[in-house]
Amino acid sequence: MSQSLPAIIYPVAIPLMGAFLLPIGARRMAELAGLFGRIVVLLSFSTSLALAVSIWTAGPAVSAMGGFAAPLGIVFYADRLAMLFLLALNVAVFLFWPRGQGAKGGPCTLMLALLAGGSGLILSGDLFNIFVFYEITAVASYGLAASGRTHAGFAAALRFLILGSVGSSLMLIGIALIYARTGTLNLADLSRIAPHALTGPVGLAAFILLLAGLGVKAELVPLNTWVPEVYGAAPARVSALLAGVVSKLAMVVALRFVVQVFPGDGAHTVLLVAGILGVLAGELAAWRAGSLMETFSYSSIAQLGMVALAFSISGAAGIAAGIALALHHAVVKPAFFMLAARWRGPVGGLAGAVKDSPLAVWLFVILSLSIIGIPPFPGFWAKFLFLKAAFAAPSAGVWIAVFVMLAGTVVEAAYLFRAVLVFFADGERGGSTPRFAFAQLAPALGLGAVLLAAMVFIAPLGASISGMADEASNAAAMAARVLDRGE
Amino acid sequence: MTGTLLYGGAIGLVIIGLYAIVARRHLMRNIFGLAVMESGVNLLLASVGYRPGGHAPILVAGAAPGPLVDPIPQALVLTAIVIGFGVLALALALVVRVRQAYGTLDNRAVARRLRAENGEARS
Amino acid sequence: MTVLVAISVAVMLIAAIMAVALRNWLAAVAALSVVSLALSFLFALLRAPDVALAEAAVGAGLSGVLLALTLRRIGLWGGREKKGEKE
Amino acid sequence: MKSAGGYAPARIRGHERNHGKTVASVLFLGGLGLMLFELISAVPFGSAPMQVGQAIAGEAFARTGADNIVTAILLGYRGLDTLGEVTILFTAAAAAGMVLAGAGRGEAQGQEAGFIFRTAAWMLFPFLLVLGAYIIIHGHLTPGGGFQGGAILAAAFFTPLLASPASPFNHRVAILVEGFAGLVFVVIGLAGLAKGAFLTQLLGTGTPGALLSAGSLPVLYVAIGLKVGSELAGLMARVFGEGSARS
Repeated sequence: MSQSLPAIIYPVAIPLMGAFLLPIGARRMAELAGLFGRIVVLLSFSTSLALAVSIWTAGPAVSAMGGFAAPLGIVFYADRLAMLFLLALNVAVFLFWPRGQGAKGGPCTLMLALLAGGSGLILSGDLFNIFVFYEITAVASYGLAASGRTHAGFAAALRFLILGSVGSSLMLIGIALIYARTGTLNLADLSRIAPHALTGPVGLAAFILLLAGLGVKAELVPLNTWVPEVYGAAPARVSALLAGVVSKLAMVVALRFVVQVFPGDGAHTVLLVAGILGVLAGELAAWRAGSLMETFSYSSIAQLGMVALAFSISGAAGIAAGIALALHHAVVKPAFFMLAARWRGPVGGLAGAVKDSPLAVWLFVILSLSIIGIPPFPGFWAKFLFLKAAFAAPSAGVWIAVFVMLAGTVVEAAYLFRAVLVFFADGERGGSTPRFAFAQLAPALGLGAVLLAAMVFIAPLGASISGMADEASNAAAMAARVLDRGE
Repeated sequence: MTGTLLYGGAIGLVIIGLYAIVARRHLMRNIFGLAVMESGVNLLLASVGYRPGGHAPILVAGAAPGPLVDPIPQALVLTAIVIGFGVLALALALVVRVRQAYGTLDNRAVARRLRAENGEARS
Repeated sequence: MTVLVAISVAVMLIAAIMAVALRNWLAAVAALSVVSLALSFLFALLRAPDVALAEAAVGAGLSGVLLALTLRRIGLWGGREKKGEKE
Repeated sequence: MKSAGGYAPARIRGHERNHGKTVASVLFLGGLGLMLFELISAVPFGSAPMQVGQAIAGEAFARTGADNIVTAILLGYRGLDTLGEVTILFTAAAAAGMVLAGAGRGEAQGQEAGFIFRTAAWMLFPFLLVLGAYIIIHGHLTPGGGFQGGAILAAAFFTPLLASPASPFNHRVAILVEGFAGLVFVVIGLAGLAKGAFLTQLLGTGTPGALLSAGSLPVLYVAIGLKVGSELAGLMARVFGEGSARS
């Protein structure tokens, strides 16, 4: 039932080779570096697409690196969930490829390293290997945060690096705890050993420590103080990429840990608490924020909190809701960031923007309606899946999660409509707000088109997501695919 | 006894490092704290794999001289040491730039300036 | 072995506290290198010669040099940290 | 400790202002430390289960031909971790290069070291070079390997720079070496695909204990040694302020 697919390494190996090659050529032909990088990303994307097709038709795939079978060596494990986020990462890296005067060798190399690291993060089935790929992703994003080469960018990157390294060290302590208890690092192996070896306070502490590492990228409270600083100071494309996709990769890894290593109630409660704090703190801060950039930085914290809330509902339904929310956010939030990058400054200064840039304003309206959850936009379906999962598995914690999610939605609606009202304010003749060049609006328009397409294909999309969630929630089947290969 | 000492030493380093990050304001000092904390984590990881009476995991002409200590944590620590150095180098490069830009390395002062600059970019 | 471990751990912890507490930057970097050296010795005691070599070369050697170079470059070489630096 | 003099007034002021915060953080961290200690002590020292470790120790030599089991793990069983680790160094070096590009030279640069240090640095160079190479190529037999040897190679190239800052550090060569060494690693890994999976060992395991044994592992270690050496040397030269304008 599981196929062995050594080619799963390509989504990591191709960008890695590109990253190693790029600096050699970039010295002579700086203007070609961007083009070369894009070709590498396209190559990586098409390989990933071919692999995804094979996995969709033939089921999850496993590859043992170096031919050392599962618990001894490192394995890559690719199911539909992994492939979905792998493709999303590839698309996002292509869409938000660095542009402008600063975009010579450095940022392009970092972008390719980020792609390789993120791909490995999502595909790896080994605890320490996940840590290593997480560090690649982290180091690349510290560099990208500084890639605007502004004073604020350097300072924000340094503070981000310090927080992130503390998180990574805590994560390593968690790995040491788990290894001391179980003697293995393989996730599939752990899913068999952990239920009786990693119980009680040690298991809970190990999960909290791992989450402390992942939480920095996943913008979980209280590890997200870097969010407004970095998103404010980094180039808009980098903010869009980090908030849109990289944060979701960390969430998906956290989900893998919950399903395979910490299936008990404790881990779900931790996620619930982190989610509640994230939604409340994020939405309130977003409501008080002065500029669109700040608003979206904080609301991204809130949306990742909602994903954590969904993952805290045990069972496949909760996972499906979390995937839908994460995916929806991965489409909408980067588009918001691209708009906010042009509309800097206090929201009040944008009065009458509809006369200057009608297309951008209407895009903003559609994105807002979707993220609030107005039918028939995809955001409604994501929140609907959340409620459905909650009603299927009712408990006190779940009702709190539902209440927090709805309260968050109300606040969200309040600040988004406030901004929309300003755009449509009467009495302004226009001409006072920034206009968009087509190249600036194109990535956001593309994402808007994806959103509308998703609205049309909502039924097959929903079925596909719930199939994905079933597959990703069955730890026993995953362990069997990795370990019982009868070789 | 040996175990208590090693675990205590490792956790002690982690806590001293965290103190330097949380309670001290100078960014350079925070980076020292990071280095100390990483050392503690590495010691913890290496201690986990120790066996009393075990030999170093190196064979002599293809045969083990006796029971070995666990080689996996050693490989992990090696990896972690090199990762720590890479992060340290990047942090120091950023420190050079932040110092040039703001003339100070006081974390709170830097955070204040950063907020102000993000605000200016807005208006 | 216990005695050796006890001595190394004590040296390591005292050096770590000095690295965090000493105002003189150069002394603090030196203390940090002492932490790495003691750690490297502990790794050797733990039967991890590979790790001990790496920690000595990377942790005590290169990191110390890199930190010292940075201090020199930003003009803190030989200087002291001022309490509550404010500008 | 050493700073009892001069700064007394400032210290007292700072002390008052931060007193509450310091006490709170010490209490919190102390509690955290006790908790972590209790958690880790739940597994008595020296008795952690060693199932995977034991299994690897049992078969590593037969499968890889490396006397040093840590090397067998680093390059064989967990070779992907090692590739990732090299990538982190590479990424950090690229990011540091980008950050420091055009940062200008440091404040206290340029002065030549004394004659004795200069001579010693140059005399040390071949010695360190040989030592680094020796440690790298014996990585599968004795303690040490690509990382430790690479660090020594970096020191070999960096010490002369420290002695006479005016001498140029060739970043172009460093970038070439690090790029191609990384490519070699990935290409050897991809060649393994033909034998089953990424990073599958090529060549035979050879005579136990001989220098030319353990299949492709020594080749990987040489690539790692060159890559780590050039990256570390490049990083240090950048922070040192040499050649930063040319990056």
